[in-house]
Amino acid sequence: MSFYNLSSTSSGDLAAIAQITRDAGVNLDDCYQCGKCSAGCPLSDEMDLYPRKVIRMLQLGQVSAVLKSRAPWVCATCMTCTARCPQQIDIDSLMLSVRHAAKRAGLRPVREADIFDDLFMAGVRRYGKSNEALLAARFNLSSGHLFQDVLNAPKMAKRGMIGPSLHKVKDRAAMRRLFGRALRTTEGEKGDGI
Amino acid sequence: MPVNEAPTASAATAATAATAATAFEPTILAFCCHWCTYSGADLAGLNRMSYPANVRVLRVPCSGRVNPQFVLTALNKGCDGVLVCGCHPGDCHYVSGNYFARRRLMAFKRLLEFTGLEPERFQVRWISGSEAGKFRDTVIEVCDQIRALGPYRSGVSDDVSLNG
Amino acid sequence: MRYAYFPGCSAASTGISFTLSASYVAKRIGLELVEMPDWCCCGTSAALVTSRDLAHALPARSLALAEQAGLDLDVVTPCAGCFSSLKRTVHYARQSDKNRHRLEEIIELPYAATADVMSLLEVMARPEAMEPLAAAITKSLNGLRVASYYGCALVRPQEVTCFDDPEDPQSMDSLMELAGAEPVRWAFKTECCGASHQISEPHGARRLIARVFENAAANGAEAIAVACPLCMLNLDMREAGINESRAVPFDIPVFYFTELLGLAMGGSARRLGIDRHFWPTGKAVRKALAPPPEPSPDNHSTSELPQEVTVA
Amino acid sequence: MSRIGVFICHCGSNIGATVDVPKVVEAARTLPHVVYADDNKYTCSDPGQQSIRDAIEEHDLDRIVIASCSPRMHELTFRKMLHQTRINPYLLEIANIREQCSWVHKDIEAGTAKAIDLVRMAAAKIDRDTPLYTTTIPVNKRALVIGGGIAGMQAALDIADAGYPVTLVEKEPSLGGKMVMLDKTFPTMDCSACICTPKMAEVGTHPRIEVRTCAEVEKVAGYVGNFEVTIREAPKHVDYELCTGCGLCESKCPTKITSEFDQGLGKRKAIYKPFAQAVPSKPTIDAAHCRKINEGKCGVCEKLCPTGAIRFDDEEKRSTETYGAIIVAIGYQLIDWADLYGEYGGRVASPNVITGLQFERLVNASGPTEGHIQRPSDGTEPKSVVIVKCVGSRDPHKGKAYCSRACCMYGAKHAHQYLDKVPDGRCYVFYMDVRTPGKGYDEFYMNTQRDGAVYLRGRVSKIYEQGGKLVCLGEDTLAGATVQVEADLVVLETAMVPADDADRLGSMLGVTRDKDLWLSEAHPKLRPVETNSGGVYLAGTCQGPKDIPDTVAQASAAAMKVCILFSKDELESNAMIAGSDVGLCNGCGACVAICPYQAVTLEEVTRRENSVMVTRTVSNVNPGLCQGCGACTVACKPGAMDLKGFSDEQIMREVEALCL
Amino acid sequence: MSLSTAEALTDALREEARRLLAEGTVAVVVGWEAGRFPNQTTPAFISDPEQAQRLVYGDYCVNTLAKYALGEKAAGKVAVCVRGCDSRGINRMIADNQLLRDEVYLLGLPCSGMKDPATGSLLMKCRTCTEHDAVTYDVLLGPATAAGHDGASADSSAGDSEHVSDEQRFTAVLGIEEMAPEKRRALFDAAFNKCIRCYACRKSCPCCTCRECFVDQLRAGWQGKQNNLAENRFYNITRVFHIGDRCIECGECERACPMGLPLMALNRKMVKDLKSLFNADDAGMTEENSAALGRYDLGDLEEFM
Repeated sequence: MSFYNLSSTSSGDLAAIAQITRDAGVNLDDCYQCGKCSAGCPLSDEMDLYPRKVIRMLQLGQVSAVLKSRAPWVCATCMTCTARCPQQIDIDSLMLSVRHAAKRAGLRPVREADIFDDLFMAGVRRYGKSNEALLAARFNLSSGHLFQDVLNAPKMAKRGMIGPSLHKVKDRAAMRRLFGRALRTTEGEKGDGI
Repeated sequence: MPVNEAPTASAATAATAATAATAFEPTILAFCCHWCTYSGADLAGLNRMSYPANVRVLRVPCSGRVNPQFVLTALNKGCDGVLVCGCHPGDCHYVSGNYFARRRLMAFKRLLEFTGLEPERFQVRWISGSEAGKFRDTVIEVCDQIRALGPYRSGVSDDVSLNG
Repeated sequence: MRYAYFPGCSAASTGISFTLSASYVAKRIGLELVEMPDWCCCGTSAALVTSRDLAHALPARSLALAEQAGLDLDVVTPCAGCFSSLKRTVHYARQSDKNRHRLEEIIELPYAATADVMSLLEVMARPEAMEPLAAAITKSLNGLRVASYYGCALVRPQEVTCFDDPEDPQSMDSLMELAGAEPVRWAFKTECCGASHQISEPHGARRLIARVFENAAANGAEAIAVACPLCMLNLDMREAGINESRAVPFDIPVFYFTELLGLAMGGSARRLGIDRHFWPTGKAVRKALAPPPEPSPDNHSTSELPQEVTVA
Repeated sequence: MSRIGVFICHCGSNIGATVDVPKVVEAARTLPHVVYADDNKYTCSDPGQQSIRDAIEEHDLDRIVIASCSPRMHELTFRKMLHQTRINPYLLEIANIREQCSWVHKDIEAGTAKAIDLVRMAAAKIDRDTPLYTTTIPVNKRALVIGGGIAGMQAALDIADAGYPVTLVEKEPSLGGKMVMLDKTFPTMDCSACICTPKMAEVGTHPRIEVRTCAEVEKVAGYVGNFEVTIREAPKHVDYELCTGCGLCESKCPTKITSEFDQGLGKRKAIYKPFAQAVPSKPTIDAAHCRKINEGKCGVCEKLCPTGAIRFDDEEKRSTETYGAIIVAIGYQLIDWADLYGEYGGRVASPNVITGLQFERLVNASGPTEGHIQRPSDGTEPKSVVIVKCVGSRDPHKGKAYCSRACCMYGAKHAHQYLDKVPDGRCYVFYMDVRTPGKGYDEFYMNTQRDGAVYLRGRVSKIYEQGGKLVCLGEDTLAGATVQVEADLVVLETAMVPADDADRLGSMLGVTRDKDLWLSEAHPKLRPVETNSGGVYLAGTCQGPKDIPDTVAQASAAAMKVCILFSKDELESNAMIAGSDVGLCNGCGACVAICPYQAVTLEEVTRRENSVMVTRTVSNVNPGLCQGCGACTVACKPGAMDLKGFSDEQIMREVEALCL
Repeated sequence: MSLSTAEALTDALREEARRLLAEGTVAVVVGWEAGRFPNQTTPAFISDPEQAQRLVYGDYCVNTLAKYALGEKAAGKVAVCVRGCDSRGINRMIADNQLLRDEVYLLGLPCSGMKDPATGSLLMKCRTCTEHDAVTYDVLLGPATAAGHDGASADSSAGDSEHVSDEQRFTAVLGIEEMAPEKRRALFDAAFNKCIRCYACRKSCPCCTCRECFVDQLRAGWQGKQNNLAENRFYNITRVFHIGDRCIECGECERACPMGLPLMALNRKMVKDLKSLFNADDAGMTEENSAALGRYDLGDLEEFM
């Protein structure tokens, strides 16, 4: 069972929570813990903290536990929680912001998810388009899941689903510059809304 | 063009005039809603609370009755600060008077400050009939603020160069 | 009907059947799709989890290039994932000039956010497309029981997508009805199939596929129709795998809604790309294209008792 | 030239201790138009008042200032005193030198100076005071009650028992409202019909109550004591003078229609009484579904009626009558959950997802299943029931932000009733919080748990049909686990929302609506049944969600207010009201929009201006409606609108006097 | 606008005015006619169809005509030449119950901003105009967009064919808001000191429709008649408060002011605040009265506590 000494919540914790909520555009006080988000979440079984509990822990100031949680990395951003939330809390956005915060803190509780997304973006950065077969192959190499979905590959090739060449944009340099600028812009100078 | 002096703030009585020589004591007018703040001020009396004598309460039926022109007049005639007090939004005895007052006075206050009035000189507060302590605290706070600002001089241009 | 076309990365690969069938249908209903110049990947959820700026900038680049080329048309994309990314970007850019300028700075292009973004499904379900569709449909799909599956991205969040009901959407159902299929009432139209997680989080994500098939089967679906290449690949390719652990296997082929429309227009399975599916489609296609049975006299009669009238 | 008298009170030592009263008297004597000033030990005492009356005579005073305690204390006392003199009672100003001076300032010098300022302000103001007069408004001692549910019936009975005639308007064909649809009432579980139908009969036969069913209020004009109300009665197609209520017509009518009273779970005929104990106990024809009226065929009822009471050509009737007071008791309706909750199946939900009110009909012995709890889809007895609370309540996203107040008890009652009738059944209640403030309420809830109801804290996220069951997905936040229940029947305890008519009636009667369109009371604590419109009162759930005991209490309270009003032959209007200067008014209408009492209207006047007759539109204040807030005076840019007793000029004078 | 456009519009205007008067549709036409000096125009009131050729339209029709309609309506139906500002003024007067829509016949004219006859440069009030073309009219003379959105861009003289953003519209206000309070006080004290209380501002304002202005009323303490700083401040601030939630931003007050007071900065301060605080509509866009101080919202911002 968990024990939280709420008095030991530091101002740093509170600041971190404030940044996450500001970034996500949500107000934690809106949540009255009805659990509709978690009940509707298709992946809640895979989560160590339900979406509801992510919010509850943040309400209680327990940010470090939240940053270590698998939940935001397991979240498929299907937005069912947000669509059904009686208090209109953008839970989807909150999960995203927690994940960003965790990544900034050097945490990646679900290694595979991180590898996958990084590889995906690396491919896009390089070619401007995503090449699924290449991505799957790279992922298997990087994650150690060497044979995942391998059986499907020849079937895909046979069906014309894996092209003989990579597709890419014309102005590949522009893509690299775009990535550079997008990732350079710092937190705190977010635009309006999300 | 010569500036005609309007009556400047003169202390209300001989007694305050005497103190005015040594230290500035502001004259502050408070428009108070009969149903809330005026009762709150009465309650402050019942509880024998103490606050500066600079404030004069002018009873109105509702904060919605306070015409911005009253505020301008008060400042022109020699008040150093004006306070408007009404019921908390939602509690208006007349349903909606303070909602109208809120809009009017928000816009009016911004207009006054736009033309250079110090924000402290015109303030609006919601004080209920039970908030005697809040009434006292407000009077003390506003008094201190305006005492620090010094007298309001409606008829004299401040000597600040436009180019400076 | 003329739109700028954002094919998405899967159009020429995993989503090839969608491309084939969509262009087959589009041609027959006078829907002209002009491919956007040098478009790039929309970034999908991978960009979103990396950086919000990146997730907005990638679609913005493609949209801005189209503006620059004078392509003054609303944008249509077949892929629900691309739709979601593009639509979110337009929404963000229109929220404030500040947002728009921020994007312009990242993509180094002016972007006015004038064009709207729509999914291919939305475009086809509009009255101006439904009319030529009705005219082009020559065969009835014979009451094939089709469960329309919309997934997450087309309908959520509704403030952004501005499309159909997030819990019980109807557009694809009405297209299926138009094609002579029988739309199945079921409860998992917009439940997530977990497509984006099948590689990184296979254990949990497989269960999501099973849930969708399960409810479709429980409601008597003979086929599932989809409007997204990711949903398609996910359901179609993994049905066999899901069945491995089941006593009673599912046998529900998955189709792009455009494939079923194409069939109803007389297109061949090969032409529409149906022969490229993983799960066999033969049974469903045969049912859909069988000659209609003679209408039996009792089948649809709603003869009332002569004495009693019942009004709902 | 006014002649002002100033009277300074010592209030024993209450004022005298910190204010130098003689000095104030001295200062008062120097003020303009003050012809007399004196002090008094206790001004409010009989000798004190007598000395004022004497001074008025002796010094020919025409207005007075009293410097004493707060006007909230003794303004009325002194006004009453002036009634006994020749001075108009409104030619009185009070300078509050006790509560707002002597009691709060320790320093005698500062206190005295302030007291002098306050007296000077009062004297400056009174110089501009004018005599004010109240007017009298006749009171028409007939009450109109809108809505024939338990609230309307209770109010009508109370007023009628007090001896005043009442008209009760009900839009349905029978009295009874929602309460008569209920099976049992919590927490005592007495049969709802058993306590409701006697009231209906009493109302129906009361000599001073006129019941109009199938009727609606179409138009309201006038004001307190004098409302002109137009009532529209839909055609019943049955002559109630002739009809004996034998029921032959109903039993032979061939057309079956879904019963509104049974909440869609049962059937009724086209000529029908909504339920057996209906009052009036006579049928009406539902013109929308009658074959004779629509197709010209049938006419069975007409052929069979032994008294010849059927009137297919019956027409709508309108009448306009005068009432002195109106009680609004139009009740509530349930939120249309199917429109809002697609995740519970929405418009295409299983028939086995029902509302609490439908459950009431299912469990009611005179309901469509004769009290056997059965699934609407197949008539089988559900072995597993899920009750979902807060459907549409406490849900600002899809429904309403407020708590509907009755559903916690209502839900507990349903769980109890189900477990009572299906002892081997299982019952799960999804709740957000359990709110049971009321006599015997929490005990009832705890007993329901002992009955075996499983309470799960969480909101249900999805309800769908699979394998003949209703799969409910929720989280039990207490266990911290998502849960799934496969139910045979789901009961949604849906939110109460205002009746369709609330907005229309509210605007017609000048009663404000809150953001959810509930009708607003005049004060949330102290005037719970009054409204901003004089003579219009609220009873029951039209004011907000509440249960039966609260509804009945409020109805009796509203009736009491009407009786108080009717105990007088005439009403005295407020003297300190707004008035518009026709000469200055440019008819812009800004005041009309501002007035919360609809007291200001625009009207045309023809008058001589610059020696020509002109017709202009100007504003006019109804003295019966104006409450004297003065908000209109500020909205009036031309300065035409002014408030008597707190006029622009009076206030300006006070301001000036302060700054002298 | 180009000379040929102006001539074409003038011809169309004269013809329409002549027809309306000759057919008896209207009793009087309010427009502009040439003044005594080059490029100068003055408001014209034509009731004889033969006189219709006196009317002119061009770059120098500086007067906003809305208020003039009010004085003429006693004679019968009044035809008024309207651009954006004139038409919004008419709408405003309708909203204030001062005019019925039936009492006027509106001749819509395109506008690309008017010029100062003395300098030839675009009038200050036209540089921040958001609505060039008439928002309501009975007949439109000339192309609707001549000033507006694409048609005029070919015409180099139209400096304001671009849409005016709120930032541009409120430039003066924003500039003053950024000043230190003492500076603002000094700025406005200097301005109020200059005021000669000629009331040209009120005369030209389509929102000033009181029968007797508060400054003219004999009411104790209401408003001093002295011409000094304190009383001038009282007048000018009260004037803004009286019209601020209805101001159609025609800029006539500022143009009419002989002493060059920054009256539009004051008006726009209130317009801007009401817009940002209460989401107030731009005044005079419709005949509806939606003045922000005449209504309230339960959810209004709470800052007084």
